[in-house]
Amino acid sequence: MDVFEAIRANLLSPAVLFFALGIFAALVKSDLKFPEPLYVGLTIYLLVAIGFKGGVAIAESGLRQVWLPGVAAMLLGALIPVWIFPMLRYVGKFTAVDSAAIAAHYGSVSAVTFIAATDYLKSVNVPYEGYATAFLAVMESPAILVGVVLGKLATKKAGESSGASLRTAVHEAIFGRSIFLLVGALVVGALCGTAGMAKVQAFFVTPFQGVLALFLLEMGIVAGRRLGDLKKVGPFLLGFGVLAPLLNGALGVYLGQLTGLGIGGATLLGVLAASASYIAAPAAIRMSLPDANPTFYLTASLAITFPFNITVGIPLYLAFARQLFP
Amino acid sequence: MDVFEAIRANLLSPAVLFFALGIFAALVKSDLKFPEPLYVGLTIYLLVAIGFKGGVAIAESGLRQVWLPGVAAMLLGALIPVWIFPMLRYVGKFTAVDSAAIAAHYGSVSAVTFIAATDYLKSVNVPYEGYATAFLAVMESPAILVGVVLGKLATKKAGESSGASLRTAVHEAIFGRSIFLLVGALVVGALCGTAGMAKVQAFFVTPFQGVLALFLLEMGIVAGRRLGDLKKVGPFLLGFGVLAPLLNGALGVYLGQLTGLGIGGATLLGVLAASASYIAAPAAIRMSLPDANPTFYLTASLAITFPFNITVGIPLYLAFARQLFP
Amino acid sequence: MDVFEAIRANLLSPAVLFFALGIFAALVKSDLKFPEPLYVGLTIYLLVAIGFKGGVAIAESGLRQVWLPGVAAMLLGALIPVWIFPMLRYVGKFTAVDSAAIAAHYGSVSAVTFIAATDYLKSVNVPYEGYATAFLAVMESPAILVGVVLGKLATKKAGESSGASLRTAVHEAIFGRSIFLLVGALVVGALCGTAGMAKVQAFFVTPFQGVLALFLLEMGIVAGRRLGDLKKVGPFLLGFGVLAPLLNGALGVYLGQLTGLGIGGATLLGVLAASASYIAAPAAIRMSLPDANPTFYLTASLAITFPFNITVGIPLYLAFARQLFP
Amino acid sequence: MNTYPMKRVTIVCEAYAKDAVKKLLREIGAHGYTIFDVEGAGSRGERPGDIREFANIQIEVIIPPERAVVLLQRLEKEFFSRYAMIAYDSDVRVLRENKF
Amino acid sequence: MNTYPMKRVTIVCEAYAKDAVKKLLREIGAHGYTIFDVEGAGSRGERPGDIREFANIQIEVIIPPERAVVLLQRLEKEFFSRYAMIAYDSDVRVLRENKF
Amino acid sequence: MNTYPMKRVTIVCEAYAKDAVKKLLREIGAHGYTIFDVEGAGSRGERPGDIREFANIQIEVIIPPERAVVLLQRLEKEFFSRYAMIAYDSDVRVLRENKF
Ligand SMILES: Nc1ncnc2c1ncn2[C@@H]1O[C@H](COP(=O)(O)O)[C@@H](O)[C@H]1O
Ligand SMILES: Nc1ncnc2c1ncn2[C@@H]1O[C@H](COP(=O)(O)O)[C@@H](O)[C@H]1O
Ligand SMILES: Nc1ncnc2c1ncn2[C@@H]1O[C@H](COP(=O)(O)O)[C@@H](O)[C@H]1O
Ligand code: NA
Ligand code: NA
Ligand code: NA
Repeated sequence: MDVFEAIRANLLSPAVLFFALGIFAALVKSDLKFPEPLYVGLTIYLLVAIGFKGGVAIAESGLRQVWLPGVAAMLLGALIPVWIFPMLRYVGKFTAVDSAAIAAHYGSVSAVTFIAATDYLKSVNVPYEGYATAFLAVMESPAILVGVVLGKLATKKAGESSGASLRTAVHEAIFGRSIFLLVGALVVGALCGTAGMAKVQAFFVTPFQGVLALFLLEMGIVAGRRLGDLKKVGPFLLGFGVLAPLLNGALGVYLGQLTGLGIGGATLLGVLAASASYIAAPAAIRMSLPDANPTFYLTASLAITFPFNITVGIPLYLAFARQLFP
Repeated sequence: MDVFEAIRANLLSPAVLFFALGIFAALVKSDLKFPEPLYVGLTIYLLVAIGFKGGVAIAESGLRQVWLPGVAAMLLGALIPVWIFPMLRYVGKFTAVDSAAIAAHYGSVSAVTFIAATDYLKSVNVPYEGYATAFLAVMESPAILVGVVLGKLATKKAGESSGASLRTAVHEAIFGRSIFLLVGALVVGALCGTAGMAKVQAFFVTPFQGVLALFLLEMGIVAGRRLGDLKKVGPFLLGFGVLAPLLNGALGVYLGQLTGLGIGGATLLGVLAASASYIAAPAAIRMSLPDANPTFYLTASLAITFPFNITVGIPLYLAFARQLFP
Repeated sequence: MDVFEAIRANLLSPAVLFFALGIFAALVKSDLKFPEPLYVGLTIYLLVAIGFKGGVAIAESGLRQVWLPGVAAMLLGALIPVWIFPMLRYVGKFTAVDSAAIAAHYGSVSAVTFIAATDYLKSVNVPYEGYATAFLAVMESPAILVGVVLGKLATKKAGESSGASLRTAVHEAIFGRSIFLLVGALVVGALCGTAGMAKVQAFFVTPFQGVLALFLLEMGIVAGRRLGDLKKVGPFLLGFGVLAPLLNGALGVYLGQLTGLGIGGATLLGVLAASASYIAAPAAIRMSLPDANPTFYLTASLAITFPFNITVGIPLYLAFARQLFP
Repeated sequence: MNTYPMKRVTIVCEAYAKDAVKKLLREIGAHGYTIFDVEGAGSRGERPGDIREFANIQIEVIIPPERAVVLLQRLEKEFFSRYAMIAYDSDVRVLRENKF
Repeated sequence: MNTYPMKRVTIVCEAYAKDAVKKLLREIGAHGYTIFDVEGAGSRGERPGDIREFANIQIEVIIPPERAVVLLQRLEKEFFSRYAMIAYDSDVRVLRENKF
Repeated sequence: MNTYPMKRVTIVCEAYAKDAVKKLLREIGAHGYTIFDVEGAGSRGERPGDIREFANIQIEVIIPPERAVVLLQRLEKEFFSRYAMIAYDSDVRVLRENKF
């Protein structure tokens, strides 16, 4: 199946179609709106479900296979900001603190993008390592911390006051809602293993894809609302929002193969590298780098990179993985 | 199975019993109350699920069978106000704008009543055309627009100012929450067909009847709260709230048979004609005919016609269909 | 399987692990928080599901087997406050109204504890009478009323004004959210029996254990937040919060055996006796005994007895039942 | 355009006091009220408003000055000792004097 | 620290009036607004806010006194007869005069 | 019945500023606060409050006039440039002077 065919298939999946429907709803100013508690509820469900499944997978496969690619994923997340920061600062001419903030978002990951990717792999019958969720878990925080440090150094230099202390950042990056749920559910899953899974499967696994589709409808509305900001952020960030994921995605896939993952796992690592956080990072950054302009990082990750990955990116990373693997 | 037997069976279904429980809760002033976000969440789920299912059904059966009864349904919805308006205006002695507002509600449809009807048909093993949801989708708006136009003309005549422009009405009638979700999910379902259904079935289909039962509990509370307004609206509207559905229901069933639907489909078209909107119409009417008194149309559709259809009406329309079909 | 083994098994169930995760979230001050509507939604789901299941079970087994243990359960609930009140008043030196308030909570029951117990019995393959839910239903109110009466008498004696009338208490104890949902769903279930169950099973039964696990995550957060109050309530209440359940639990199991229940049913009656209400009772008590200090009864039932029962209590009551039964 | 002086009495309290306060408002003859679900903290500790047991509400009532006095007095006498609650009033101006 | 006098206009109304009120605020040149979901009761009966059809909102706008007058006048003329609504204003002091 | 003059300081801001503002309130010695989830619009654009990233809150604090000044000054100095925020104060009267 060639790339375009693959993309078409992806675009016709319920999840992506509902995402498109949501964007359309925002564009035509429909009064359709998910109440915030519903959004939070769906987020909690998705994070707990994916974390729990991953934990059970780890319990089955054992840590021995997980640690090497896991460490690699962690390093990748921590290093992505290191090339993104100067690029934005010196090529894109963003302020230091804005560059640091955006870098944090692209080094960190989007759980929903990851989930959509697993959904896609299932639908094209590409098997993947169930424990890949562990990579999602370990990649969320490091980049945020790196980004905050970069931002602090910069602002220190500029002698500005530095907003909420680094401690806030660390706390938020480790105990913040999304990362906490994901890691927590992962540990719970690892502790109760398949026996526990048997009990909760009917809630956390069976209806999962449907819930994802409904959630992407809401994500479409949210992303659609931000489309208006695209003109505010300028052409550079627009290009960046598409090229950065491609580059990071390729890096991720490659690293996945190096560390012994299969096609599915490598694709997922690519997706993680390519994705930009819009839950954990914005919260941590807004609180610890309040001087960074949210319009830049939220628009880039939510209105550019997220839709790009959901629609076109994911199939591309898989295609690239197919190339890499003999 | 005779009519009374059929009604008894319907009254003992979980959905209807929970609806009754809700009314009881309101009557005894229990503090039981669904938080609004939960109500919205359940509505979204039901509309998306029913729309998606219908879309998949259309993808399977093809538009060729759908269009004729579809157009008929649309016309029926648009014409019902034309006989209801004068009846309320000249027999019921309602003001022109109130008559127009109520007419809009009875020409439009209640998705929940339709869903309860499909639930009932399943339980009595009467097959129905899956694409019938398309009729639900096309019947929601036309009557609202007709009603608003009638109301505008009337108020214009009377030289009153005319509130939010007709444009508001059109926009609300097409992009309003409920109609948008229904049509949107229908299109999504039609686009991804059975392949997509396989993915989301466990969420949108399997638990559907249970969710409906829970939702009807809330609907019972809401309807029960309005029972107090029954005395405010007067005997005429009480009678109207029961007779109008019977008449429209018969019309619908008959039209269904004419346009080649089976017993199940004809019954559903009857249910649609008989049902009165209480989500899409109130929103559109309140905004475009603000001078109409909400107590009249909300009480009629929510506290009289809705309970009547849910309990007694649906079995009656099926019984009538059974008579019609040889 | 010995007791410690049994406790270990319970501690490793998803439900209990998620509960622990929730407590941890509160301790580390994670910003993880379930929005109130989600909490309410989950509560409604759990109460309706458990009530409905119980009702269907009654429809199957018939009232003849239920009434004797049912009456016993009711009496037990009503009498527990009668020994708890003086104990708190004269040994614990609490004010009369505080003693009465706490007594009401321990005589009443915790639906979630009961549900967790059924979950545990399933996982250790101990069968139980499905209609046991009826005991849950009949035990919720009596103790509350007894407690309120005790409180009124006391405050009357002391000549203080007596807050909202006893009528409020009765109304709240009978039509209050939780009890109303439980009894209502029980009746609905009893009326539509297995036929109705077939329709809604996929929503009310299949995903039930998973929902419970998610809900216990939230309960953990809530309980965790109250841990800070432990020092406020003093050592006596701490000890009481652990010993009272053990004593009441033993009483319950014993009474269960006397009235002809099996090991499972007796265990559940023990769990009910041991559990302390934290939904129905606080509401009724706060409104009808406003002079009682909520910190005492909420902390005792929510931060001491609830966690104790969920983790260690339930296996103990089963172990005790195993002793009793030949 | 004439506007008329009224008092806005604001009551912040635990959700359990809701019915009791509503009853009081009826008794002193208020024509209406507005209720907000809020979060808060005070001498009775944090009220995160996460579950009903710790929920918190704010009630705002527009009433004529003389009634406002009665309302505050009764709140002080009958409610302050019992419930987590604060109350205060401020001056507002309305358009329809006899609506309130 | 200088503070400047402004008016806070408070509008409590059924949720369906939201867009119309927002439009009005744009027309009179308000620079912003804050909206609360509320429950309430008044001459148009209880608005439990359980479902959208009976939902209730409070809108607060900080504007210069002269604009406040215009706003209240138009509310009285165009809205009071149509919607469940009350409106009143009160005095506040802000820090950034020309932000409002 | 004696009532005592107090200031009510109202802060409307993005939800992310919540902890920082709470910290500030502790520092200036406020005895309590009340927080509302709100929707709004201002110079920083619309805050539909649909997801946490764009959530909006209103914080109301009753404090003695002298503290109110300090609070507003620090808000202006430390917060206005950083966060989507407005702040204003108004006069209220309370019953228990030393509760605030
Ligand atoms: N100084 C204050 N400013 C604003 N709100 C307050 C203040 N003190 C108390 N409150 C509110 O009133 C509720 C009850 O107060 P308390 O009885 O002091 O716990 C608190 O939960 C807050 O929502
Ligand atoms: N006296 C009052 N004090 C506070 N809020 C009020 C008052 N009267 C009405 N309201 C609010 O304004 C809304 C509409 O009022 P009405 O048009 O009188 O029904 C009500 O639902 C209440 O939320
Ligand atoms: N003139 C105003 N009246 C009422 N609320 C306002 C006003 N201006 C701003 N706000 C509120 O303050 C928040 C932040 O304002 P801003 O920093 O101007 O975006 C907005 O989201 C509104 O909720
Ligand atoms: Na990334
Ligand atoms: Na109709
Ligand atoms: Na008990």
